[in-house]
Amino acid sequence: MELTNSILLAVILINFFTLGSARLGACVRIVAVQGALLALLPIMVHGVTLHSTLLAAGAFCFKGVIIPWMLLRAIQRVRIRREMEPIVGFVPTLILGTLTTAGTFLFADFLPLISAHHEGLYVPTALATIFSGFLLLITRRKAITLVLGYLILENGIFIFGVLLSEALPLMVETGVLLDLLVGVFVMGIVMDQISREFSTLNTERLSALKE
Amino acid sequence: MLVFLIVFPLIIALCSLVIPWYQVRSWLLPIVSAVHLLLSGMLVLGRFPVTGDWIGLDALSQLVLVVTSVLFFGCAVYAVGYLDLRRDRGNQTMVPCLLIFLAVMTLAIAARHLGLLWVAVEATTIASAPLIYFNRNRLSIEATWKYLMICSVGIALAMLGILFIAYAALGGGTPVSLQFDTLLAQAPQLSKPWLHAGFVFLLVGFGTKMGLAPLHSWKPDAYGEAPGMIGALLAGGLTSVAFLGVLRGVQLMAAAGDGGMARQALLGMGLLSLALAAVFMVRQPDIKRLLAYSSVEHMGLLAIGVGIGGVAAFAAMLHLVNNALTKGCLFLAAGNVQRAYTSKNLAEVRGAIGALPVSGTLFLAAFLAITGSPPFGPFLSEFTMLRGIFGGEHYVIGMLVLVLLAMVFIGMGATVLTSTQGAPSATTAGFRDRWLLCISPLGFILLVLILGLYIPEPLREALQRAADLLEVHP
Amino acid sequence: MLGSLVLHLVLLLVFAPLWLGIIIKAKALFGGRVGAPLLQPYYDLARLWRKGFVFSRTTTWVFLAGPVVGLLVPLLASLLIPFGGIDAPVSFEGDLILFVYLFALARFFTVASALDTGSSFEGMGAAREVTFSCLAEPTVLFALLVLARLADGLSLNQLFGDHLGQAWQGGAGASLGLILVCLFVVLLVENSRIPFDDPTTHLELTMVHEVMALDHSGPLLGMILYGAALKMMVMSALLVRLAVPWQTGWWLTDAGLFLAGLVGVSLLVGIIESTMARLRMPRIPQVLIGTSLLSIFALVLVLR
Amino acid sequence: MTLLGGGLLLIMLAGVPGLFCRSDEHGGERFAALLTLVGAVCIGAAIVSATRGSGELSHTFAWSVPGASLAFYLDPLAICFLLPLLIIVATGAIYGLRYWPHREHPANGRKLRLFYGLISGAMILLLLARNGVLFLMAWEVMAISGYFLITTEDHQAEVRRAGFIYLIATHTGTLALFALFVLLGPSTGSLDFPAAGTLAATGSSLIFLLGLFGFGMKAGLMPLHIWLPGAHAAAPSHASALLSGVMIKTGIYGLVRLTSLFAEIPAWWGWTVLLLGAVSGIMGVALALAQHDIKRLLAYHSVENIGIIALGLGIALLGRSYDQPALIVLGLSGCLLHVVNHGLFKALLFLSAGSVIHAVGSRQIDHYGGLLKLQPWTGAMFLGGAVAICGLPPLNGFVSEWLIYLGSFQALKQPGSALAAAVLAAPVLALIGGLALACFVKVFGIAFLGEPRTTAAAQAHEAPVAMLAPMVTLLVACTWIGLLPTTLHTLLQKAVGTWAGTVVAGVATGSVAPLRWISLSAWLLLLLVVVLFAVVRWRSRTAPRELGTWGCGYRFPAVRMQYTASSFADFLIRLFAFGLNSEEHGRQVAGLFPLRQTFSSHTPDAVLDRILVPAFRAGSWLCRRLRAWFHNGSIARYLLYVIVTVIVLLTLFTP
Repeated sequence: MELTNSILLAVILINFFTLGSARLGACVRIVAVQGALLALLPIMVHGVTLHSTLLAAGAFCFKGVIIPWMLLRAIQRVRIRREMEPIVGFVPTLILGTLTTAGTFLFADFLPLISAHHEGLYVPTALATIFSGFLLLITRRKAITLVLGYLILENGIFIFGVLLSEALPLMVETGVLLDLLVGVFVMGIVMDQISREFSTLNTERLSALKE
Repeated sequence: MLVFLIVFPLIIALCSLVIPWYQVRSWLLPIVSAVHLLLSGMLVLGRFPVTGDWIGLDALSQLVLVVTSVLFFGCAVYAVGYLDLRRDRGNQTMVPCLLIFLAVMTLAIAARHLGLLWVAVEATTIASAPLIYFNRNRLSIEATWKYLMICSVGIALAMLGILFIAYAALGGGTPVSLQFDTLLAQAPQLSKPWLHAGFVFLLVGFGTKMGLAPLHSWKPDAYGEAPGMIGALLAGGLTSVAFLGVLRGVQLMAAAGDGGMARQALLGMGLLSLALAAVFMVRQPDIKRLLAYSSVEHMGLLAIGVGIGGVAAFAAMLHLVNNALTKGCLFLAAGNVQRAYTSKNLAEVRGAIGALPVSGTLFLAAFLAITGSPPFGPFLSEFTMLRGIFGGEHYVIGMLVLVLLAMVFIGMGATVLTSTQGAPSATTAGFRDRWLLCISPLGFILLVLILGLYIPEPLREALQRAADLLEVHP
Repeated sequence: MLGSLVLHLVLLLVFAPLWLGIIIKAKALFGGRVGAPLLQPYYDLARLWRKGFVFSRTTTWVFLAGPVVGLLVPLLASLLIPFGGIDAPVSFEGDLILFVYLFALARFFTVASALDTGSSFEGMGAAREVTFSCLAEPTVLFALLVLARLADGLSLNQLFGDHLGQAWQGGAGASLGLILVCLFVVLLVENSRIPFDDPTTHLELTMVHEVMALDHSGPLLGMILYGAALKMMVMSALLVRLAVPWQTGWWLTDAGLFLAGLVGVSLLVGIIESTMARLRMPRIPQVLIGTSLLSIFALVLVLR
Repeated sequence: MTLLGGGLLLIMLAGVPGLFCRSDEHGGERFAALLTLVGAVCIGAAIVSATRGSGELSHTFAWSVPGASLAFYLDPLAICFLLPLLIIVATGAIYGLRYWPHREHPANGRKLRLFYGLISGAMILLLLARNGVLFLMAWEVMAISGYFLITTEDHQAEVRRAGFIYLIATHTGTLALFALFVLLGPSTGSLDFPAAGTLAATGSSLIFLLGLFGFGMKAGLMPLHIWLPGAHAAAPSHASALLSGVMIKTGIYGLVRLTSLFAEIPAWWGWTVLLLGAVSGIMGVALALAQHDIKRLLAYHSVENIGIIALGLGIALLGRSYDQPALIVLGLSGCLLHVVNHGLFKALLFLSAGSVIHAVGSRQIDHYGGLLKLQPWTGAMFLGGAVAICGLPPLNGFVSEWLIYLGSFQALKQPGSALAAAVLAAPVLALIGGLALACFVKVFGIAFLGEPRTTAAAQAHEAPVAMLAPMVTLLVACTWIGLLPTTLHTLLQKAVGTWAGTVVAGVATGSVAPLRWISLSAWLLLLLVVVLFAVVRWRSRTAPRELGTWGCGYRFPAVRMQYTASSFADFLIRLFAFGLNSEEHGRQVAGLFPLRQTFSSHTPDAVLDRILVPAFRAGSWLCRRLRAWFHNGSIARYLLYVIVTVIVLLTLFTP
């Protein structure tokens, strides 16, 4: 349990890192690390079973390797600038991140956990990660950082999903991962198209459609 | 049978990738959708009763299935004419994507398992993204990007909601299953806080897809940039499917004895949608963005109907049908108008009836229909909904709805009438009304007209059964 | 009934021009002149009737309709009102409205025939005429309401019945006094007398009623003058009945009393014409609105 | 019933065959007119057979729409509205053959005839309907067809604007009626109208207010009249005749029908209607006086006449509140008869105005002049209409106003009670009458008398027979009611009975209002006038006509020196300056020898142009700012909305 909680705390720290970092490449890599860390969770929670191993392996592949690799490739290919280009500055984002994280810890107390999960920080971590993903989504300009935010959001959901992975059929889990992959994949294609149409992946430029 | 209904379009979609002939590929659409319509008609009429752990049809999904199928059939017929005009863009992406879209929509409608439902809805997002991007220009890619981003985030939240519900089962000490019937059966034992939070996430998730304000922000962009028929499918079909997802949540809450809370949430969001749509329609110079806001408005009405319950829920079911068909007509006619003027902005679009007698008239008629003018169908559903609202003694809400409807009428009327009436401005030579592009909207508006004058008994019963499903009392 | 009809018509048709003569005579006396003979209006009418017609190119048949209707309307209206103690030959519930609207009909055609000439002066007179009568009409109605409140029925005969005698002595005296004043003002306005209009002026810009008849000549002018005299007598008859609501029961004395009353009204008009100056045009509406307010006050008094 | 239904369908679908004719041919215009005529005759026959029998006709068919049934019911109240409708629809259809011939208007002729038929049919259906849903459907079909009639010439921006204002107004009214009918019926089951005099008045204030708004909007009661002037001016004349003569009366019908359903009537209903009637009457006619456009002027007179009708209705309502049968009988008879009368003479006026517009090509009164010589028949018809609308004997307008006057006088018999205040309707009516007279003398005098002011007016031609015959028919109908009002006596009596139930059983219209005397006086007046006129005419047959009008010393009188419509009304308008706010441009003339000067005055509508348009403009500016702020194009912002929604919902719905 101690180990699990330290992993979860590491996840939260990674959240803060992404919120505060100005380097795009670093962010992608650290998110990959976060994905890899999360891949450990199923085994930590449910022990080494076929189900949890498969889940861990899948998560590791997708979250830790394939998607970050795609993102890095995209960064290199389209030769975009390596900064995060925040709408809201880093310090305010960090403060907001701290506040929401604290808020999720408070909120999580309202949700009664079953006895097996009492010790863990699963729910607050999951929520904090989701909100960090959201924060990234609403405070950064670049299209690629949006994908990154989405990835963190999905990571948060994954943390929560782990709690249930035993109770739920494997098929749904696979579906989640697949959807994530396909989603990011389609986003990748679109980003590719965007980079052909526009010169950068800055979403600020993608605001011609407005009233 | 139901499996066939889902798999068959998928197979044809694969086939269409290898068929080399352009026209044949186009014609696959109406053929497949005709078969789909026929089969779903047979399914619904009860020749092949379907229940199952993973997929099945209850009254609600039967309704949505038929509506979606009819809408898709109309759009498929239209698509043949449309794709013929757009040989420059080709149909290699359009046809398979449309067929996949049909398949996954059917899957989402038929899903009896929340996980499966979620997967299917996410798949609809992905299948429709290339459709919105059909025009391949800067604006359409921006629209696609926004659509994809916002809907993906929304749907991720829906995932979280489903997980919460599963955890609620875990917390309630019952065996965890996301199979819907099982969930309903054990609803009273679910852990309340988790269930409530789950419902909120589900509502936000599917509500984003459905386009309830303030989650609707992708709609004007996506509907505005997609071709007319895609707009029709999204506004009439996909929103209904997403609404079905929301209704599943409401069913679950009602079964757990917390229907009131779910209703209040829906009512609040419905009113907000109606209000924001009414505000945003004022002086809207873009006819397709206008239609998008109209879609928001009607999603709001559906939510209000279900939120009030009783007669209003019945009316909401009827409105679902009417809204889908009328939106079909509106978007297809608007698509024709846009093609004729190569613009969808009021600055250029004037006097559409003069330039396109059939499409222009259809656009105007559908406008009257969608704003609830008798003798079209939406009048009946809106009127019945008002009966429900006033009958439940929600006088303030009733008056508010009426005021907002008036505002919507003014806002929408200003744009639609300016675009259709008067002397036509210069149009691109060569585009005239052609029957393949007019027959579907004409069919839709006739259906809506018939629904306004005559509601067949089987339909009434089906609507009633669907509404009753929302009223589960443990 | 037939007898009273004949009596009414005879009284009206024979005596109507006389009152104009009396007014002219009174003004002459006040001005220190001998003045025209009392019967001068009769001579004028006879002379005009014998003349030929002359029309402007612009006119149409409407030009004739004005004098025709203007002559007939007072004649018909006279049948609805009592002449002093002599009951009206035609009387029914609600005839008071008919009475008012008959005069409106006359006004319509008089004004139309003025406009028929295309002359801007006659247009000016027409515009003033309709304006002033618009404002006078509510006053008349308020007065009738006061009377109707005091009477049992809604016919002029009942409104101007002998109950007015008690009413003067009873609580309604103040109201009756007020409406008497109001109706007198209306009489002056409607019959184009000083201070509202000057029938003898020769400056077209300041005239109201006379200017409308500028292009009428010969028999048509005669009809207009005669019609005006009839109208004057009909309206004076109401005033007389209102002021002196007593009757003897024998028709001859009643008729005498009535005629004496009319002489009184004519003299009063003559005196006013001799002693007052003409009001400025913009003042006239103010006076009329003032009388309306007075009559409202009278109504409030009786409704109280 | 077969006759009724058949006639209804014939009229409703009269314009449909034309759709299948080529647009460059006749467009099926004669066929449409024929169908309309046959339909009108059928319905007329059905009415006659119904009145011969019990006087009522009732059929109900099931209808598979929630709350709806095909409940038809023909009663005397409906007949009062149907009679003028049929006459106007039929005459208008014939008039349209030459006024709007297809070969001159190939672009919009078919549309006009289609919606002319639809609106007529819908109005008939509306009058027969006894079910909320059926009523609303007919109502809205009528309203929307009306919109298309108004926008017949939709290539003109002004017409589109008028049409849009109409559409907004009518739809807003319809929405109020939605609520009205919802509240009127049970929340489930059929929405058939309850039987007359059965609803309790307690808690029905909202219903009445909704009805007043919805129906008043259609009728054009004063603050709600905003759509009316523009709309009636924009439509082709025979369509205006239909709109003004019949369509706005459906609003009155709605109010009359609605109030008939209640067992007792709170007094404030009657006072409200009375007050609105007075405001509409006076302001309507004052605004009419200030108009230069003949059709706008006629349209404002519709507002005025609706005011008179509302005065009658108000008196009848007060009669019911205070339990005074005489007030009920007189007020409602006057109201209903004025509905008939106004329909007839307003249609007559619109048709003859149409004939003038057709001949001169302008709607500005100041462009006319001297038309009576060029259009003797049209002029005579207009004169007839003018006399009727001013409520002058011997025509029909007098009879109905007379009934309303008597009704208000009846209130005098209740000293000490608040009811006595209802007598104020009489002076109000008198003021309205005086102003209306001024207004119509102005129109008739300026347009038809004097000299032509423009070359177009000098070259005007008389209308063809197909246009004159309908006008003559209408004038005959007006004269008929004026001379023989007793023929409508039974119908009015029965209609009042349907409205007020047994309260009025003992009071016959004839006993409180001797219509026979009115008839006699009218005959006498007409006879004497005709005789004297003939004499004078005969004596003056050889009179010289060479000279012009005396110019009062001016050496070269010119046609432009004639009094114009504006100058004629100027004096009166100044008196109403507080309510009209006329705008004047170019008043000052400087110096002894001024250069060329222009002067124009314009009277905007008190409610529409002064209040509503600025309010709407500000509202729409606000809405657009809000939209631009909300949809600023940034995806981050959109996602922010999502997360805010989540947070709000979570805080609201989880403990």
